[in-house]
Order: sequence, then structure tokens, then C-alpha cells
Amino acid sequence: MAIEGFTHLICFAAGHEIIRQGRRDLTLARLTPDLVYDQMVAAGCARKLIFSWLGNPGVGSLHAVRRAIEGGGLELEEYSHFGMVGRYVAGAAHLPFYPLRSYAGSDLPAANPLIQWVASPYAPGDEVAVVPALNPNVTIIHAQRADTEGNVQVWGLVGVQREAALAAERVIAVVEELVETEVIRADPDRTLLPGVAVTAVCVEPYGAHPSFAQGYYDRDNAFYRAWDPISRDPAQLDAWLEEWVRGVPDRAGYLEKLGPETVAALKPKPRPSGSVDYGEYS
Amino acid sequence: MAIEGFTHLICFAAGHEIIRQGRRDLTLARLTPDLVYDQMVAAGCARKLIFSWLGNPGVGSLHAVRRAIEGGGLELEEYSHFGMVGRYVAGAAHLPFYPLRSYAGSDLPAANPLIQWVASPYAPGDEVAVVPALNPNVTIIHAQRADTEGNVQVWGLVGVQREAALAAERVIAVVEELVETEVIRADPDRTLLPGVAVTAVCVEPYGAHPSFAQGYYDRDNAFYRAWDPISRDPAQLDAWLEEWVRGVPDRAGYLEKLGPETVAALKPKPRPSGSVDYGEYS
Amino acid sequence: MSGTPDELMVAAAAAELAGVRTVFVGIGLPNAAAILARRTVAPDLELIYESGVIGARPSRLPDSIGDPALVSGATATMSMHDLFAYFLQGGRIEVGLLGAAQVDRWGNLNTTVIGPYANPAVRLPGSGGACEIALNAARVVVVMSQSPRSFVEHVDFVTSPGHRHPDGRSRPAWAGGGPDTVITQLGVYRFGTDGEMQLTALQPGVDQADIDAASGWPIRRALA
Amino acid sequence: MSGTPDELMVAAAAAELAGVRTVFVGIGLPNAAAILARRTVAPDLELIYESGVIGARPSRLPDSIGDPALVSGATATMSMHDLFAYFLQGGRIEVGLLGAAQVDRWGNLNTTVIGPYANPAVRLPGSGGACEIALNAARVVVVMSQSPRSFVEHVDFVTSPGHRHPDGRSRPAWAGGGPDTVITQLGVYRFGTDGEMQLTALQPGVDQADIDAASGWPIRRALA
Repeated sequence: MAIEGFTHLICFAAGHEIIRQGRRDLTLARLTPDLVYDQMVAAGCARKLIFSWLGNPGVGSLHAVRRAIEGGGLELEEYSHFGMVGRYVAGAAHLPFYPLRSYAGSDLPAANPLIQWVASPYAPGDEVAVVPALNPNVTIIHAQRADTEGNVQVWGLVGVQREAALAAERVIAVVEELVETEVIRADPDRTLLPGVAVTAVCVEPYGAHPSFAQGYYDRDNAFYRAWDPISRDPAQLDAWLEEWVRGVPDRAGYLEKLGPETVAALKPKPRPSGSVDYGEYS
Repeated sequence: MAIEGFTHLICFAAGHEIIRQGRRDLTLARLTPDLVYDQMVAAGCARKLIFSWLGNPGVGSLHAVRRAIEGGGLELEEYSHFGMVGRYVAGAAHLPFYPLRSYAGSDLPAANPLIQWVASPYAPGDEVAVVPALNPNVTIIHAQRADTEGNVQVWGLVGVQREAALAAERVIAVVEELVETEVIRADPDRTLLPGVAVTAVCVEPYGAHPSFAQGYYDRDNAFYRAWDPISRDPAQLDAWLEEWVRGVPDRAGYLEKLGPETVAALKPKPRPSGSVDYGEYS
Repeated sequence: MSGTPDELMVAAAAAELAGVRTVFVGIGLPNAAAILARRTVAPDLELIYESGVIGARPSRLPDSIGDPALVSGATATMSMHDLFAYFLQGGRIEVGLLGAAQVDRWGNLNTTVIGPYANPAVRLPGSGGACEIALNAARVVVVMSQSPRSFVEHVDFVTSPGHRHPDGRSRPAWAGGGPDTVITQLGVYRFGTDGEMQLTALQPGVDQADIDAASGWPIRRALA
Repeated sequence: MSGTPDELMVAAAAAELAGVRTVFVGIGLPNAAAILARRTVAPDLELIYESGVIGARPSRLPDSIGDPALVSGATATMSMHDLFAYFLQGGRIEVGLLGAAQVDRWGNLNTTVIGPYANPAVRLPGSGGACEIALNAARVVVVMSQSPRSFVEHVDFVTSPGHRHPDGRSRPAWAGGGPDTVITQLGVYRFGTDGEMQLTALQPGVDQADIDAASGWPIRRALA
């Protein structure tokens, strides 16, 4: 499975619910495992990571993941960012591989035999790196809004959310708010995924905290920094999971613990996109 | 060279200026040559077409192009739509080829030896069709608006405009209107091409007529239908080019001939997209 | 039931879309059929156009598949790359609606040339998206006019592959189901398990002699 | 001129961006350098972030390369696919700014592991976009801290290729120019025509003995 969202719109609500359900032996794909997979690895959910950058952005390491790797308890399948992007693209496009100009002269292909090469039929001797399609059983994405038909809209960074979702057998979209279909249809360019491609929509305001939702709330950089000492100490980490994940029944419980002051402090001032005219043609 | 825009935003202003300049021996790429290339072929600008669908949409044939083909005076290089899309994608991505699931069992590869096959390294016997990169010397696109930094925004159908532009050595964007940079920066998701990827911007209102600009003016379907008898008769066609292209100094002259009533009749009623909030973070 | 030949074809094609969720629509009769189906037998039908539109709600019958009325009020617009790669090739299209100038018994479609490719008697529009629609949609419904020049023993050019190439090659393993139904002004045809076309229904007022007179090979019968 | 080691590196890296139009920015010191450069020596500099932002005008120094302040007011946002495929791989990036835990004389960078890959002493973050930045940017500027553990005879893992792999393989024909400059708290290094690193400038207050003490091989000198 994959929980995607590059820095933006990382669905912690889903990660926490998976921890509460006590899932085990998951293969977790994500470009940047981030805190959400550090927490899931610490909780014992994961057997394997498929990834391209393993850190706490701007802070340092994901200590639970590092301990699991250095202890030999976590299998790794490693790419570069563009390799991971390509895996989802190939998966979404029903192609066996995605070609990219990377890896030549790097030790990554030696570390990961799934990185292969194909010869260009247009230039003798020109070999292009390829990565295989990735088709998660489930992809969970977070988004700003959806309607009851399952049409999902995002603005700001979209990362690999469209490709990761369309590569999956099932797609769960968690959104900040439900809106009328007419709001969606007024601006079809903003639709990341049409309803025909979405299995389920869940409404979970602030479900991406401590990551952010453009226009809704800021990245909680203080929490990302605070995570470093927590994650460094297994006992502290377990206590954190007990208190903030297993100790609350759902996302509403987490938000209540977080408190209205923290939530309010993350709210940005408004900055409207402005409106464009699609025209009414009849 | 390529003048791209799928049904939407076809830059007739550029096509007409190329005819006025008396250009010859051009290789013209476009998914749907449409009336713009029918006119350029009739005017003797073209040596070769690279294309995937050759017709007057909803009407019938491009008669000038058909005459040139049936007379042997125009070289053809033919793909399917997705093959043409893939050629631009590979060109923009500096890849030698683009892989797609098409052409198996079709006679198109026999008609065009540039359509080739590569073997997947992940499944023995699985062959994937590939098309080669296409890198036009110049791509001309039409768009709704740009700023003086060359950032170009489009809404509605984007077709292959981003890929065709980024595949080219030089990119000319013709726009309906110039706006303040702050208008562009208020909604970065709408940017088709950032200024760093654009060689020149020209402001030419109604420059896509008789095709359309979403929210600005409708497709002139009456003109598309009227083109059929004009294009069918070489003498009529030449008279049309004399009157509407060579007989006017520039696009303003064309618009003046078109007249304010035709222009007014193509104006849609407003249908606003609505505004979203990006948030001001500081 | 009566109507013009076009109306008969549109009604029969719309009936094929009953309960369908996603249809990839070409211009002309397919477009009219899809719009009719959504208003009648398939209220949840999402009209998907190769120009980059999903879930169009056109306020008028568009002349082209890239009409502005398809965009305003649609659920999604996207680049042709994303639409062809992730929706069509990605296997999310239940029905592809195609037209053709020629069809053979295996459902191979020609929209490229009449006569030899290098020196055609008539140059037709070519593939557009038809080749990939024929290969990637879960099933293909063809709407076309029937005559001895269109229902032929051998198509002059295979633009969009059917169940078997004239040279004997079969469909690749990754492909969708291919031609499922051919609808003409004379009849409705489906394909046997061996991939050969068979007549399954006559349009109102049509008899076997009309079919025979308009076919370039003796079409197998499988009337209900 | 004086400052902390970080300030020295940021200032030197910003100077490398004079007159540059497009820079692909990593987090940390590269980000600070790019923002400083745009305010000083490169007013037309477009900051491009792998998260999908072009032309960011951040109102604050962001903690991450996907900060919301990079999006609000940017000239363009796009999918990571389009950014990596059409801008980085498409050859539109003049300078890629990278950090690293280890570098060797050929400019090979390691951000993956210290020790063997299968059983690392220290697991580092890995490539992110660095491997493709190193191969596709027109030139690469590296900003890193120098010590005998970071300037090494042999990197433990080549994450991002330099001018020559330790096994002797050269750069592929399609690749960009590769490492151009390495900036540390002690010096500024460039690469000879044979691809070997050479010291071209000392940071203020640094002498040759400091360089020697912080290098795992005798670095060639080419001081102005």
C-alpha cells in the first residue's frame, strides 16, 4: 500500500488508524517515508519499505526506521525520486516499465536489481534506465476537497498523488471538506481525480497534521523538530503512540488533544487565487 | 515546427503570418492538422506533415491537404493520437523514445517504420511499442493570458501544449491578454509554462479564431462548416487566402474584416471558476 | 419503432451503454449515442473525450470533441497525456465508441485509406485515438454505415485492430476485449468466441436479403 | 569577511549563482544559498524545487522543500513527473545544488550509507532527486562540510555520479556537465579537464595545513 503526498497533504489520519487497527506485515511505498511511516514502523505495521528519501525533512533522521534497518528487521527497496515517480506512472499507465535518464554511474542499480536497462531502437548503444510498474493494493491520498460523487480537488503541490492513486487497485481520498458538486464542476481543471477513479472518500479535517493543507493550515514545523528526540528513544516513542494514537479513538480525539490554540496558530491568512471565466456555452 | 492546441487554442494568427511571410518547405507537426494546416498547405508552405488525425472535425475532409497527398506533393509521417502525444513527451523529457500500449495488430507500423518495439526486461516476450522523440525547431501555442515575464496560463483543454512547447528549441506563446505578474502568481497551478521555458510572448486577441479560447470566445462552427466548399475548390481557396490572409496586413486587419457582429456572437455568457485560498504564510 | 438510419443506429448504440460507467466517445454518431444513453439507460455514465474531458455535461450537441461546452461543467479536464495514459491505457474505460469506413469479419477497422497506403484512392482521416481505443478499452462498440464497400472481405488498411489480423496474428495478451458490437442501419452484430462477426439482430424493416446485399462476405447468423 | 562556517559556505555558493537563471534547490544550505543569491547576484534566478515549484518567492526561510510558503506566490506548480521529466531531465536546469555526506576526487557523492549497503554502520537518507540532478543539471554545485570522513579516497556508495565511477566507467554521453564546484567551510574546489577535483580557493583564515588535515587524499592545487 501507499500513503502519498510529497511534504504536502500527507495523510497522518490514515496512518494512525492503521496503527490502531494493529495491521502487520505491510509493504509501504512512499517517496519520502516521513514521520507517518516512522510511526507505522515503530508500531510494527511494516515488513518492507519502497522509497527514495528517508529522512525528517530539514531536521535529520527517521530514528525508528533507522533502528529497524540497522537491526535487520525491515526490508528495503530503494530508488531515486524520479525512479519512484516513474514506478507509479508505469503502474497507472499499465506499462511494464518507465524509462528515465538516471542511474548511469550510480551504485543504486547494484543495490536494487529491479533497476534495469533497455536499448533504444533509434540509436545503437544508447541504453536507458527503466524501473518496473508499481501497483499498490491501496493508495491513500489526502486532498483539500471532494464532492459526494468522489471528484477530488487539490491545489498547490500535487506531487505524485494522481499517479500513485491511479496505479492502485483501490483509492481512498481523505479530504478537508465536502463541497457541492457544482463547486467542483465550476473549475474542472483543479480535479486531481474524477469520481470514477476513487473507491471511497472520507472527510477528516486536519487529517494531514503535522503536514499541511495549502490554504487550510500550515506545516507544523515545531512538531517535526520535536519528533527527533521522541523518535530517537524507543520508550518515548512508544509512549507517544500510546498517548496520541492508540489512546484516542479517532482523528477527532487527536484534534481535541492537540487543542484549539495549536490549530489556530497554524491557520494562514487568506490569499485568494482569483477567479477565471470558463464561459457558459449554449 | 509545430502549432499545437487540440481543438482549443489553435493559433490561426501564427499560421496566417507564416503564409504572409511566404515560408516554404516546412515540416509541420500537429495531432490534428485542422484548417490551419489546410490553409498553410494550400498556400504552399509545407513539405511534410507529421500527424495523427487528418480532418475537419465534425465536417469532413481537409481538401487542400487531400489534394496535396493524392497528388504526391506532400510527405506524410503518420501516428495515432497517443503516439503523437508520446513523441512530444519524449522530446520534452530528453528521452530517445516513449513506450505505449498501441499498434499491435495495426498496419500503422508497416506504414511508418519509425514505430518500433522494445522488449520489457521484466517479462520475457512482452514487447512494447515505442515512438521516437519529436523536437520541433519552434512550437507556437495559443493561451488565454501571460505576464511580461513570459509565464503563460491556460484553463480548459490543455491538449499537448505543455509537452509540445517543452520539446521545442524555441517557444512562442500567443495570448489573448497580458496580465500583471501578481495575477499569475495568485494561482500558480494554472501556469502551463513558466517564463524560463518561453522564448517570446505575442498579444493577439482572437488569435485562435475560428477555433476558440475558453471563456473568451466560442468555436466558430459556422466557419468550420463554410470551409468545406471553400477548401474543395482550389480557386475559391486561393481567393479566400488572398482576401483573408494575404490581403490583410496583420491580425487586427483580419478582425476588422470579420466584423464586430461576428465577434460579439461568439462571446459566451460568464461562468466563473470561483476562487480558492492558497493562504499567506509568513 | 421507426426513424432515420442515423436515429436507429444512435438508439441501438445508446442501448449498448445501459449500466455502463465510463465511455470513451468519438465525434458524430457515437457522441449523440453517448449523450442519449446518459439521459436514458445510463444515468451514471461519464462521457470521456480524447480532448481531455471527463464527466462532460454538454448544454448543446457539440460539433467537435473539443467543444467549449464539453469543458464548462465537466468534472475534470486534464492533459491528453494523462487521459490516454492513465484512463484509456490504464484500463479505466468500459466502452470505446468508434466509427469506421471499413470493417472485416474479425472487427478490424479502417479509417486510414481506400486503396494502397502509398497511393490512396481516398485518403481518410487516419487513426486519431482509435488504434489505442480499440486495443485498450474493455470493449469496443462500432457505429457505422453498412454497404458492400464498408463491410468487406479484406480491409484496405487495419487502423484499429479487431480480434485477428488478416495475416493471422492474434490480439496481444495485454489488450482489452476488442470489438464487441457493430451497429449499422441494417443490423446489430456481435462476435463469436472465435472472434468472427455474426448477425444478432435486424433493424426494424430489414430482412436477410438487405443484409446480404450490403455485405462483402457471407455473415454468420446468430439471431435470437 | 568573516562568519560561521555555514555562512561562509552559503555566501560562496550564492556567488556561484551569479547571472544564473534556473537553479534546482535542495533543502538546508543550498536553499539558503539560492535565496541569498536571488536577493544579491542573481535577481532573475528562478528557484525550482523538486516538490513541484518553479519561481518560488518564499516569504520565510522554509524548513522543508515542500513548504506552503514556496507555493503561495510562485510562478508555477506542477506534478513531480512534469518537473523531473520536462525541466530537470529536459535540460532546463543550469545549476543543481546538492549536499553530501561523502565526496571523492571525481565528485562522486554519497548520501546513502556509511559502511556496506546490506549492513550499514549509518543509514543516510538516500538519493531523493540527487542522482538525477547530478546526471541532468548542466552543472552541479556541492555544498558540504569537509573532514577526513567526508572527503574520502573511496566513497562507501555512489549515490550521485561524478566525472568517473570508482570502477573506471565514465559519464554517459547524454549527461549534463556534472560536478563543477564543491564548497566547504575550508575551501572552494573545481574539477580539472580530466575530472579530478582541485583546490581553487581557501576560505578566509584557512591554510593548506587545514585542508590537508581534512582530506582523505592529497588534493591537487590550482589556486589563482
